Amino acid sequence: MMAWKPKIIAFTCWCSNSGVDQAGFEGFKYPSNLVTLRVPCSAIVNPSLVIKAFEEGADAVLITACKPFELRRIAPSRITAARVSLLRRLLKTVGIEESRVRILWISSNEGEVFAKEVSEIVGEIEKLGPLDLRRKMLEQL
Amino acid sequence: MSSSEKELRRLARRLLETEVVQLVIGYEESEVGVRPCFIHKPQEAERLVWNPECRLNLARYLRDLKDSRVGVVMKGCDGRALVELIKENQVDRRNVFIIAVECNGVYKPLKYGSLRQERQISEYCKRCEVRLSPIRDYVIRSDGFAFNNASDNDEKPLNWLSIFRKCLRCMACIRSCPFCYCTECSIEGFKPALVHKLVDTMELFTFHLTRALHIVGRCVECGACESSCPVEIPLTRLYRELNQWFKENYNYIPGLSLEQAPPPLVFKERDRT
Amino acid sequence: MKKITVLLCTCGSTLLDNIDFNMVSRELSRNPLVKRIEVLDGICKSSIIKNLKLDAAERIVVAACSNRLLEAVFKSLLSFSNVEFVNIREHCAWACREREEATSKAIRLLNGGINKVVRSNPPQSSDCLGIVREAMVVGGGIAGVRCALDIANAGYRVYIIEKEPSIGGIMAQLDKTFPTLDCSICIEGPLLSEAGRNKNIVIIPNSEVVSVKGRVGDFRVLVKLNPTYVDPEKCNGCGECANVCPVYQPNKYDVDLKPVKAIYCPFAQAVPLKYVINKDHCIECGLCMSVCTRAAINLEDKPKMLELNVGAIVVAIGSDLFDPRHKPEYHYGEYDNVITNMEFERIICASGPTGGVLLRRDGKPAKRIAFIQCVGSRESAPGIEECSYYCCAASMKEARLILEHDRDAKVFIFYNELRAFGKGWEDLLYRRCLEDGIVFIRSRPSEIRRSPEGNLIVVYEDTLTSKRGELEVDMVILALGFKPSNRLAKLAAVLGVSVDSQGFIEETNAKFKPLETKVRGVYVAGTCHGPKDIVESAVEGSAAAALVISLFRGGNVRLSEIARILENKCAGCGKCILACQYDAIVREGDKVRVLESICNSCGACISSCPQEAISLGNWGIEQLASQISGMLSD
Amino acid sequence: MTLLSITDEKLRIFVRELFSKRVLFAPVKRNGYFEFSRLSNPEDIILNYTNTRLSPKRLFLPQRQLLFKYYPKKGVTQESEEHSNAVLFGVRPCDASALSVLDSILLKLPYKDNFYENRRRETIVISLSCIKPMAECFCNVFETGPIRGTGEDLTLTPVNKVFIVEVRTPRGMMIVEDFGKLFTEAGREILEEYKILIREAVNEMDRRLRIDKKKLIGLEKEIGEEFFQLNAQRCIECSICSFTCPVCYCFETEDFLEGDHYSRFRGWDTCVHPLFTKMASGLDPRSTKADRIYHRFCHKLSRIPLAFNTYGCVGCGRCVSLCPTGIDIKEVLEKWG
Repeated sequence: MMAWKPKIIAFTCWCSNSGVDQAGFEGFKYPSNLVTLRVPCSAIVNPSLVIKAFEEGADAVLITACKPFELRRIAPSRITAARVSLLRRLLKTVGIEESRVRILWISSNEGEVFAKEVSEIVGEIEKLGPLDLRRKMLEQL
Repeated sequence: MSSSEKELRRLARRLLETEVVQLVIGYEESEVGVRPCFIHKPQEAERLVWNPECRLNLARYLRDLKDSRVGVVMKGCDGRALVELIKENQVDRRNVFIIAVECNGVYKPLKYGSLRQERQISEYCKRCEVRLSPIRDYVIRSDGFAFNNASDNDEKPLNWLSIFRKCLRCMACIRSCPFCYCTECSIEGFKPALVHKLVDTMELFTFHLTRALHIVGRCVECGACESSCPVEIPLTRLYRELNQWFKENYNYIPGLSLEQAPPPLVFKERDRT
Repeated sequence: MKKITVLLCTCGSTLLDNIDFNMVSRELSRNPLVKRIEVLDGICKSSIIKNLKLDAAERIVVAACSNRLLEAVFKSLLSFSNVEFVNIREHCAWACREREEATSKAIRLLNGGINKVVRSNPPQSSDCLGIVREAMVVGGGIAGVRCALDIANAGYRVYIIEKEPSIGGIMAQLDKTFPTLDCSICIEGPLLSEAGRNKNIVIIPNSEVVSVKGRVGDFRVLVKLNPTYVDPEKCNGCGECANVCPVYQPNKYDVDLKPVKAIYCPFAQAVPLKYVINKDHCIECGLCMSVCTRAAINLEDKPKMLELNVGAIVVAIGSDLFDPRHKPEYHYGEYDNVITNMEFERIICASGPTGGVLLRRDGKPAKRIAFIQCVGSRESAPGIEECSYYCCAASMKEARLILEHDRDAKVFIFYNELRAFGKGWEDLLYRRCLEDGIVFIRSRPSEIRRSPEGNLIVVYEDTLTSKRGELEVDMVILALGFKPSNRLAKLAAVLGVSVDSQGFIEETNAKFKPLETKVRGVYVAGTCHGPKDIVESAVEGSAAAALVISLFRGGNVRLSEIARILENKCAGCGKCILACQYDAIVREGDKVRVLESICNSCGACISSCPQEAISLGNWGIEQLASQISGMLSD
Repeated sequence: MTLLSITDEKLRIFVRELFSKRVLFAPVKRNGYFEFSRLSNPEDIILNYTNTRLSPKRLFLPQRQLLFKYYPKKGVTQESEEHSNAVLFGVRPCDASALSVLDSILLKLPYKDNFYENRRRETIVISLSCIKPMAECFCNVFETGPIRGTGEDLTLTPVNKVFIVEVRTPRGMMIVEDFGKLFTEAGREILEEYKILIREAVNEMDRRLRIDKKKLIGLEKEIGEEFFQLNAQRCIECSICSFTCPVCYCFETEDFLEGDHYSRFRGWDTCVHPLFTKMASGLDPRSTKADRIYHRFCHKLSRIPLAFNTYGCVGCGRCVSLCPTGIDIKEVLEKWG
């Protein structure tokens, strides 16, 4: 039997998507169980989509975004940060480990940072084990 | 008949006679228990009652009656819901005459086939601290009933995921909620993006969590969803958790004042990590 | 039935080692929606795409390198069909250690792409909006005039909205310009008349912008024309009226130093060269009417409104100078011989009130003159924090002008830091000042006192030697900083653009979008953008013109990626208004409206709407949820 | 037909025997409510229950059911569900009658519902009489209780520590013969008590509500009646009434692409949902809440009787009790019956 590997979805905003490009371009390797989904800005990520990803079988969801504390005035990723915080609280309430939702501040030149952080995150999720939502849902009361 | 009930009927009658309002929404007694009623004629005001069975949040009906002047019987939570609805541009304050009745909590509904037959105050009422609507045009003090409001704090953590599985997705929580006024509910399955029309167990997870996210920061924990639910999912407890998060981060409690604008959901310095 | 074509690129066979393309094709062909799978060797070769014979209505998934590279290759396809790019090179082949890993990751990425493209909506032709190819420049100073001329010379009509009777701005009032000390109006005058002559330029003097509606490419601007009581169509600038006018009034152009008649022309080189009446001083005697052969004068003139329809707006209304009355220690307005540098420019000017001789108010010539720098700049209230940009150079220029007029004069400059950074400033200004014996004292004087003889005593502490001193001079000239005017705040509000902490108009990005404002189609130039000198203002004017021209040349404005409200769905709850960081959503009735010129397409609104009543291209829940389920399917 | 009896202890043995031979669905207690559940332990069974909150209809018409799969290359495949012999034990007469109502509708040719039929054929229904009916019930109106319903194979009535067993169908007879030694012929004393019990229960029900149900056919003409407008004001369009109703059978189908094939599923839907009758053109023949409420009552009480010669309501009272806004079908019965 094949060893279990976590499935992770990463929503990457336009800028951090270039960061992910750079990681590949410079040959930084990271675990393959993370797939990237490009969005124009992290603020477009509806929290429901993160929930949907868990429902569809993701073991963790990662959002990479521009650093809101770096931009001068306007940064929609400030919204993302707040939403992730809310989502984590919601997941904790319903009994899912909050560390399954992550936010990573990645600039478009931080390919190496991305590869390193992702490897770490995958390791942590592997330690947590599968989310196995279906089993938890069907569990008797 | 309690004196508050008497006062309520007198007031409703006067409001309709003097044409201050065209309609009074309140509660009436029926064979199947207390239910909402719509009074158009002064002489019908005698039907109105006020007791701990007056459960459903009447603010829910106001958004459908945008253009008429309506008198409405409101508990503390109903009034709070109305405050948020006014802020969200759904109800015109000038069109509503708020008959604020002091509320000491409502009973849990006794539902079909329930094993428990003694009356019990609802869980969410035990946690409630607002007994009188924050906005009001007339106040009726309660006299008849009062009960021990000591809350039992030993709330065990729930196994939410298996609780969600019980859900029939009948939409009663959504339809009874004052804040679910979307013209097209995104989790109704009519346009299946998040959940499909046919109920799938896994999608119940998305259904309930999405709903929770949609009403966080607005939910006034009136319990309309919970008491309507045919399978008694304690939804108010879930929403309360999120409201708690909202309060911790933005110091905002929904429905307490018309002046305080709802805060935008944005980054705080300490969310850096 | 939606059928999908999948194009897999082996990147010149280099990816064959990383990804098992046979396996990928086999997996994808199981999907009944996939009609055609092509494994290609380098999709970026234009011949390959041509030979594919793709149908315009087809849905295409391209699996190759980064979308940043691919979008350029697929430019022609992007416009009419549904294309989804999947990055199997940087995100997959190059990032995975094992071939099997990369293969299964590629399949997952592709399944996501296929699922998304199934749900995508092709771009609509209605997403393109036309542009009115006419521009409006608010403000006729050097920045505005330069900008208007550049746009007009590219062949587009430009309206200059000027609040004064003539264009020209501050530069028209200056005597000489630094660092070359050439005559200011002699350079600007021809430019102004060129603007007046240009058939593409419409100068609308004595006017102001009242309201702006619309979006990039189609602004509706309401302009108020203030009455001048002289019909500009009829006036030929003969000046007979001013000759007979019995009333004198101070002239704003001469900083109120030299009187003109109540019916006047602000200066000789004014454009347009038309007379106007200042109703504050006019006694309505009617003498002017009686001499005007063209019956141009109408004392009953009323304000008029004018509506303009333009595609782009350049804000170049300039700034005010700091009011030195806010610094009581310098006693401006109280001591006659404390004057501003603008007053100095008029006094030293040959056409000025004293004919170019530097005289004190009491008629004595000024021999010992002190300049005080940074008045109203580089400090917090009452001035602004920014450097005035120009006043070091201006005061050195003025010091040299004094010496040119009078070799015996003695000039002192009280400075904080001497900033001679511009082209030729070091050589033509600073070094020559030192050679001419101008004394530089590093100090911000604390007070000006008056001696019994009527001279001025500057009290200061030299911050190089830490010695206190008092200097007796005949005249003190205050080098004023810029301060954003109230008009600027009002105009910014009308346009919907934002202002920075100092009150100047804020640019979108200080580095690479320095002249674009929050509102698309509204640009900024000149000192209303921040303190600067003539050169810099002219540069910004030209640069803003280039932006306008490229907007006009670029064809239509594409709005396909802008948030749109679905009006039959919107319940008006206002959650999107709270979420929008750009203030691009406003309430309108019981619904909301997106200000298309302001929207930045971030999508914060669509994810805050509880019922998907806002759409943004193909980034809706429907598409993304579908993509997610594709990515996670086994 | 002779009545049999079975003692309490022997009934327990009967249940255990059934459990060992068949899939047994029976009422159990869970979180303060009763529900029908596939037993994993025969001792969990509760025989003195009131009624389950959710009707047993879900065992025959699941909330989501696969109809067929379509492979673009192979064509349609209908995977027949495996149904082992099942017993629905202890269902109340009203819910058992609901099954016979569904039989008349769903098994009527030419539009027979195979999925329902398969499940129904494989399931033996043993009912348990209501000797203490709940306050919301009105089964007497449709003669679906309280002692015997119309859809069961065996009816058990508790009388004094024994159960009177009435065999209702040949299939019921088969069961009794299989377990012959557990059943004895009912004694005369017990039968007397049984008769009294029946009379009392029926009288008790008749005191509550007694109408002439033939007149309900007239509901067909009452569209637009003010009564429905008044109730519509109150209605919040949840679908608790239809989802908990043992008779409501309306459904919706939806197709899914699953890997290399499409699957068509069927699941519950309800006429009180505002989008139920909305068509793609935007036209909605039942566009107001009053239309929909009227339709639900009229369908149950007038149209089903006209078309299928049975009533679409069995008087279990679930909709009456669970409705959050107190809409009461009994008011309709009183007004038009």
